[in-house]
Amino acid sequence: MQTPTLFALLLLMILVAYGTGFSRAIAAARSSGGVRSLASLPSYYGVHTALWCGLPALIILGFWLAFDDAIIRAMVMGAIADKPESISGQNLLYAQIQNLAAGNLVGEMTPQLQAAAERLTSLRESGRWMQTAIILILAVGLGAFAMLRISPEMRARERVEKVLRAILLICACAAIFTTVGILLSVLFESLRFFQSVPVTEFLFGLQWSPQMALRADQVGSSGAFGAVPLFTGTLMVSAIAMFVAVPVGLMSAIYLAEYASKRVRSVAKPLLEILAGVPTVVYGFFAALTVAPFIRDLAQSVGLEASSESALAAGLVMGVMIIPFVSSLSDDVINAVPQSLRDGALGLGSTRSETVRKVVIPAALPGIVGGVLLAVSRAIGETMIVVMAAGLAANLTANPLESVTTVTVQIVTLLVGDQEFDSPKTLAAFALGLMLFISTLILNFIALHVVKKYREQYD
Amino acid sequence: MTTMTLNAGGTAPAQDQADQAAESKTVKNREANPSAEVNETVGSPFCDDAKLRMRNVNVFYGEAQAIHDVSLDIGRNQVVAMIGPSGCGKSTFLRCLNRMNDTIEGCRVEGDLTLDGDPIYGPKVDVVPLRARVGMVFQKPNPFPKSIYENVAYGPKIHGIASRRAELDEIVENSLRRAGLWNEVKDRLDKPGTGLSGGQQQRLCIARAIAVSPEVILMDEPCSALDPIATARIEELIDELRENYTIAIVTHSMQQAARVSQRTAYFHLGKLVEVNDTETVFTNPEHALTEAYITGRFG
Amino acid sequence: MTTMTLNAGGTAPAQDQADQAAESKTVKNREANPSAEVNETVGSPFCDDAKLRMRNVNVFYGEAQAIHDVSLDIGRNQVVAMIGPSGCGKSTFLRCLNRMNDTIEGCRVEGDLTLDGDPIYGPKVDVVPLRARVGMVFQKPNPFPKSIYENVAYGPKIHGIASRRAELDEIVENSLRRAGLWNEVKDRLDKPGTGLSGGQQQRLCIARAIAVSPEVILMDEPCSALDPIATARIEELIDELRENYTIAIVTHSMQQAARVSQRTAYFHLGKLVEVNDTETVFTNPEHALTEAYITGRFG
Amino acid sequence: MTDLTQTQVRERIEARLANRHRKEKIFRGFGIASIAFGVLAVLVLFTDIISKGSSAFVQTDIQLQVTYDPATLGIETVDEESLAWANFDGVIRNALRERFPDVSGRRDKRELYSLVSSGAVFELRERLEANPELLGKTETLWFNADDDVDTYVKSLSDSEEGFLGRTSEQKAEWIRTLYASGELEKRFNTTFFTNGDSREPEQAGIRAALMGSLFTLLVTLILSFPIGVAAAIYLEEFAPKNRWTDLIEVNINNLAAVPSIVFGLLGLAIFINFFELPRSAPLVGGLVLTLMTLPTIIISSRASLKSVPPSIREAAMGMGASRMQVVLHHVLPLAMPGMLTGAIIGMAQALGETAPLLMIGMVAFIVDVPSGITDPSTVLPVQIFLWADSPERAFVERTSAAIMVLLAVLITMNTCAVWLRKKLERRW
Amino acid sequence: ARDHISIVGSSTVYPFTTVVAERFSRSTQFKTPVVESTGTGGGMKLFCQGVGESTADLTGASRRIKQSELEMCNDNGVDVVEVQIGYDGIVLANAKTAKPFALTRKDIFLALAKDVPNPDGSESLVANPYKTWKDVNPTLPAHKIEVLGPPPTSGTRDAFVELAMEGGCKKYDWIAAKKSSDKNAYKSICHNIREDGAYVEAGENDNLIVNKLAANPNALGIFGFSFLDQNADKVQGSLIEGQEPTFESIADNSYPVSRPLFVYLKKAHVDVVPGIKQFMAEFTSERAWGEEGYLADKGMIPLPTPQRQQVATNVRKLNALTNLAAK
Ligand SMILES: Nc1ncnc2c1ncn2[C@@H]1O[C@H](COP(=O)(O)OP(=O)(O)OP(=O)(O)O)[C@@H](O)[C@H]1O
Ligand SMILES: Nc1ncnc2c1ncn2[C@@H]1O[C@H](COP(=O)(O)OP(=O)(O)OP(=O)(O)O)[C@@H](O)[C@H]1O
Ligand SMILES: [Mg+2]
Ligand SMILES: [Mg+2]
Ligand SMILES: O=P([O-])([O-])[O-]
Repeated sequence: MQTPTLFALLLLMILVAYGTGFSRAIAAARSSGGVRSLASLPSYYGVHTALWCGLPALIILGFWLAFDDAIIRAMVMGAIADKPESISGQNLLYAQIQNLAAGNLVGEMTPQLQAAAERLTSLRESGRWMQTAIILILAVGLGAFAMLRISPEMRARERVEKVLRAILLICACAAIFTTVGILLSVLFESLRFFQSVPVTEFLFGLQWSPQMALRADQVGSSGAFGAVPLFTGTLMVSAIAMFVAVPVGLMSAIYLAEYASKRVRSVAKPLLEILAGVPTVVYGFFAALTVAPFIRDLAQSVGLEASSESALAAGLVMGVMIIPFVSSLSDDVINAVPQSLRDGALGLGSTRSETVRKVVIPAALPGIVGGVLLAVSRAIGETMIVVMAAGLAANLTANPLESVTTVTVQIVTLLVGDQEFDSPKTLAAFALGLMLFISTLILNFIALHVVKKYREQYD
Repeated sequence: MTTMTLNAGGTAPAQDQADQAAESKTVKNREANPSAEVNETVGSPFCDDAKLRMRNVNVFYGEAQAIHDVSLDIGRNQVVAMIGPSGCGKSTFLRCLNRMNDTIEGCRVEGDLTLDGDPIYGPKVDVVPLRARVGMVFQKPNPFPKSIYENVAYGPKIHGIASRRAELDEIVENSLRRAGLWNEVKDRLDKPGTGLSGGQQQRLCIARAIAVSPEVILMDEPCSALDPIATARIEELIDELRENYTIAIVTHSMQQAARVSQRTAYFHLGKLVEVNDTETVFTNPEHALTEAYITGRFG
Repeated sequence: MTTMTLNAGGTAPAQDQADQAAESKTVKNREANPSAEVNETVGSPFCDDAKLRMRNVNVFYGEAQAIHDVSLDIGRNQVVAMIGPSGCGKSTFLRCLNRMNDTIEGCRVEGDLTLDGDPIYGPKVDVVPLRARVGMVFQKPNPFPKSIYENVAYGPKIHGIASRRAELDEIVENSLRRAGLWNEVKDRLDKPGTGLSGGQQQRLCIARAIAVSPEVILMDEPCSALDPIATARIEELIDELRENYTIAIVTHSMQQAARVSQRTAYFHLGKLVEVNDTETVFTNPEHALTEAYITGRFG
Repeated sequence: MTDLTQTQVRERIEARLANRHRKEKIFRGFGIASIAFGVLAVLVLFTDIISKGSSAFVQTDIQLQVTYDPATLGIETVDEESLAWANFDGVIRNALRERFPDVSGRRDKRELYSLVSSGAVFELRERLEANPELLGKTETLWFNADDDVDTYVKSLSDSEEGFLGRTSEQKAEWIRTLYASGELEKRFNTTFFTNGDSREPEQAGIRAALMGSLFTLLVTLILSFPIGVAAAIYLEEFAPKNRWTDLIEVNINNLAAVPSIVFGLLGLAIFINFFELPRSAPLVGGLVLTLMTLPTIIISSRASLKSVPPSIREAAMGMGASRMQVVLHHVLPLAMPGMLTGAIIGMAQALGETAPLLMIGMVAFIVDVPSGITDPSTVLPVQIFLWADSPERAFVERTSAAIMVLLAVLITMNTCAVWLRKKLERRW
Repeated sequence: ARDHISIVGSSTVYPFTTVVAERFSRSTQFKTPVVESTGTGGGMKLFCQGVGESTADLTGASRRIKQSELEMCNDNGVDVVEVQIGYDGIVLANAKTAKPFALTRKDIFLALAKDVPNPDGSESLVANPYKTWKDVNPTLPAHKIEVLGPPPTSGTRDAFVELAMEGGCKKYDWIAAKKSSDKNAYKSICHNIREDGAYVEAGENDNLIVNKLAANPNALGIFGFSFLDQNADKVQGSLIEGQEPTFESIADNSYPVSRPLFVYLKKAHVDVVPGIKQFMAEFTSERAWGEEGYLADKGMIPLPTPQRQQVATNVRKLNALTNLAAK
């Protein structure tokens, strides 16, 4: 049976298991004095049975799908007498066999290949049969097992909830695993980078110019890897963006939640949310071709020196992009503040704005901070707008009219540009990633403590 | 329900009768409903030196009408008690007086209401000074999720009543003392007001309301969570306040109404049945419904 | 404050005295504090056929101790009233009995508590059936933001009490009737429970609690927002329930305590001062503090 | 109060009133201005995109009288093998030469042939393959014109001159002739919606990228929303509150700040190199985007879980509901609007992301429309990115048109979520 | 098993491989190759990872493979067949609204190098003092020097540096002399681009540069010839050494700044992935890469005819590249 069909069948069986578990529980209850005599609701018995029926089968199916190719491959290759020594040679041979089995004739055909391809086909066939059989037997068997064990004393709810909780825990761990994965994927390259560039130079160096030799014969420039200008650039662009996004976003949220009529709110909020989904290329073009020249001309008209790419242009446009992060999330949490608190403040004669500023916002602070943090994060992570509107030159400057670059931009250009995987130039991307990770971690710790300190729990 | 007129006991729909019979076993005679239709308020709803003047007030929650054509005056430096069975519209009526009903979606208020002759409702009315003049203690205590100090200092701060910190401290202490809470919280002024016990929260809300010295204070069951002594403290406070302030108080305790108020208004199913001197109401009620209520025959 | 032991009136710190003097003008003699130290509960805290058994209970909110070494039994099919000044720890104590204190951050409970001999606290105790057995009506009415029907039906649904819709309808109607709310809400069962008046919400919460027929019902001032008739309805309900259930009720109304309870416990500043037959407590209190409280001399 | 009389208080309140009202007005004004600013930004972006992209929805077609001449084609019968090397180019060329008989010279002929899209040949082949009886017959057909022709024709309506670009004056003359005689016509550009990518602008379509985006988003949505909500619930409702939970919280917030390309690196390492999933597949793209959007969803879900008042949890717990029931029955419904907001924003981000996809091979030229989550495919933003980087002038309008398609997807997606959110929202 | 060809590599070669891929798939029964644009280096990394269906079959490069990359390939068992497919011209252009520039490579060097020979004529270096083009060469306009170009991570920039800058740099005999004596110094003089704002690193989106130029008549931009070809209404190419960048001048090598483009083929895959041979045959057919082929239409400058023939034979024979010197 094909996997999707099997999957659908399994789903069906899970449903059936639920139904039988449910009705068996009811039956058991009837013999022992009503539903109340059950330790849990009948539906929990249903879910319990369904879990027994579906969960192990699904897990096994998952493992099967993950490993069956490797096993079949080992079996096919094992049967070939004179296979190449090297892994890559074997890879190729197997690819060829696969293609043969799929009916794509490439290269010359030997009887040996022919036999292997046939073996592959038959193994796959029988594998599928086995898979179907095992999964179905497992599902039916365990489902029946669980069903037979249904008794009024069984605490089905607790069992189900334990499983649910375990699933929740696993989901929560996804974030941890991601972090570990990210750390692992940048750590080793970073260490290699720090072997050629001293940490101190990286951390405190004021010049960033990754013009490392690209070719063995191109000894030319040596490159400078001082990350300070990148971090100041990141800081400046993000700060400008937040300067736009936080007031605009927060005020929009407040207006939507506290002042606007329902109709205005139901139109304006989704409209603002679109801003988060406009592709960054669009913002980039807009920033580079409309905003940046405008700023330059404006600055020049008041006698300021301004370049055509400026941190200001990128920051402003980026700020527009992240408005919804602040506005929508804040709007939700502001809306969730109980009306009784507003009543309390209004009843004392506060104006609406005072109510909002002094009572509602403090009560909604954790959520608002969450939104702002997300917005900052997005600002730090954005590349396209900066590349297009602020340039790529790492200037150590405090002047927003000059062009700057950010850490993320450098990471991206280093990773997608012409690279060599041993040269510090490319490795620098990983070091930057690590540094960024650590610095945002520190910032987040600070944010957490600030929020904890100011958190006002209502009710 | 709100549109139903009260009939003489015998004509109430049979179903209702059955219901109420089921609900009540010990309270006998509740269906021996005094034969009375509430068409007009009996007693003396009006007075000469009225601080608050309400005429033909109707309040609707969406479709449902919660207050039916109520007219009432509240005199200067008077304490008016509002009594009536649960759900009869006391809170709703009270909330009209400082326009707190504005915050409830779908709530609509009709009628003429004036404070010192100035209209309360109206496009040009500024609710901010109105609410500063007409303070309110809500039925459910709703302290801000701030420190106890901040809770009380909130009003004076936003209105700029205290110019210096010391003044503010004084107001806070004074208000808490008058609400009979100072001793219990003086060591934990910086702790959240939400961490107080139910009765403490209620007194905190009273302290918060009097901290801005409003001219009129609306109290919605201010002593419901208080022990007798604390209740006495609040009643004493009300007495004290009456010298300068006008007070409307909702209470379920007839005794309390009798103790603190000069006039008593009896509400029933959204209608103002009777208003009279407290004395009169409790000793010699004019309306049969009032009598039934105060003698405990009708809920 | 919580660690302070009560001294004879004269030795109270001067500042306190001054404060209280300021707070109280009418309630005289409040500082004529009965000379008594609360070291041990007087009266008869224990009983033979105890449904709930509490021994040496201490409760802390963070650093502050709210309950000091309280031991008490609540007998089967008994109504125990808990009285005491606001903030003395009644709610806190009540919430220990079905572990609702678990939900408060920083709240720590010590001591032995058992229900029918089974421990209430303990690593292996499942709070879910515990709370199904020990129902609670909170001090502040907290209906779910769902329809009135859903509010009452929720408990029976999750406990599988009703298997069919008709059964559920019946339970809902019955509970609402018993709480004296049916007539007022029968036409709006699908409207949100949060749109009810204060007293209606309170009755809704009572109806919600009795809908699951718990063995023990903890009621924290269940009648605080109710008019006398509704109160009578609830008291009647309590009487009715007592036949099968065990009830602990917190109240500020001495009269109510006297009316509904068999035993009365008097709390003071986190300590259980006296427990006795209700009769005895109100006619012949053993402890000076109790006497002072019920005669209205001490808050 | 002892020393402040009521009148004094009244005076002080009055004194500040005007000021406070001014502040209130200003505050409100800021609110309106903020919203206006945001909405204006949306409108500006929209008008900009629409004004640039709407012209891509029409396409210049050219009418030719083609003869399926076996001699020109070099085939006798219509079968797969002969079609493979049949000279359809010749057929088109003949048709053009017949239309303009006096064109001679290599260069001019080349110019002439370039009037028709190079895709015409394949259309012709498909047509003959489907109708073998046409062999030897003549018929009049419409073909896509070349992109240069298209650009020129479209620019004619803007100005007298028109934008010649690479078009020679002579070719422009032919185009004008054909246009005047109705043999050149602007028609609705169906190609754009039915084709995959192509290097010939007139043949390029959005279908493959659109399907790719839908598959990718499907994977992302199916994984990230439940996982994100589940993680948030665990952390907010079940996890013990201690330093570890703090660490996890910080850690999740931090993940939101990880540059998206790093997620690409991670995806490459885990899904492609370790699990050996195929490159360029929506499955892997969806997984990577899931990792990327998870923090957004978790953070917003936690924020909205936090904002559910504790009294509701208490009430349910007091009824004997288990923690899980409290969450599922009471907390989750109340927190759902906020969670949906997180999903809206997270998915919007996922829909517009390119950088991480580069690492897993989705920044690619893909012609065939994917039919499943393991087929090679690209996504809308990548298509936009690639077209924006193409030299051909005609891709400029297609870039904007693709952006319009992306926005349409975004708006459709949001509308569903917003509708749901509105249904679930309530204030208590 | 993978049944489509997988191509990675340079974004510069991408437009050309994709056309071929498309034509190839439409005229044969094979599936359309999947062409990723990963940059030359990134492509090399993927390409040289090893053999097997999870690795790429071909990679495009806008420069020749490096020795180190070739070694990596060989270490992983990858035999590489080199296919030079044509040239790409790199142009310096400005807005059509401004006057065209006529530059020499020396001007370019002086305007853009980090350190330049001392203007007083002594054989020493000074930090680039030139602010306007007029400072560099009195015949040029007095505009501020502002050149938008690719970042150091780009292959285009490398080529530009090597061909234009170094070309100008070599004009100074004393610097040229260093090439044999002190190669490092020579390279660092000739290859380092100034970082004081005159050279603006503008990313790799050439369309953006074109548009920025149109908005800023004083600026010059560096990008590939095909973009000039397509945007003739907006920008014009500067003359370098008197040569206008046109198809013909680049093809006959009279325009000095052009670089070779390559495709590298994984020999071992030829018999494994269907269609590779046919694809390469299409690529090296006259209708594709010939002088009038469709690649030329797309802006690729074809190789001279003899070289084309040679490369085509090489491809057919699948001669693996073993060492780079043999060019
Ligand atoms: N969440 C909390 N955090 C800190 N302290 C608390 C908290 N809840 C109650 N307290 C304190 O514990 C003491 C006992 O409170 P409790 O609520 O038990 O009083 P109570 O007897 O119910 O009073 P009332 O009659 O006013 O409801 C009070 O001093 C109160 O301020
Ligand atoms: N927000 C609301 N939406 C709809 N109906 C409401 C709302 N608030 C109150 N009501 C209804 O209006 C009527 C009057 O309510 P109100 O709160 O004024 O009663 P009350 O007299 O204060 O009662 P209680 O003594 O119980 O507080 C009741 O029937 C109540 O159910
Ligand atoms: Mg009320
Ligand atoms: Mg309490
Ligand atoms: O993508 P490139 O390597 O050609 O710059």
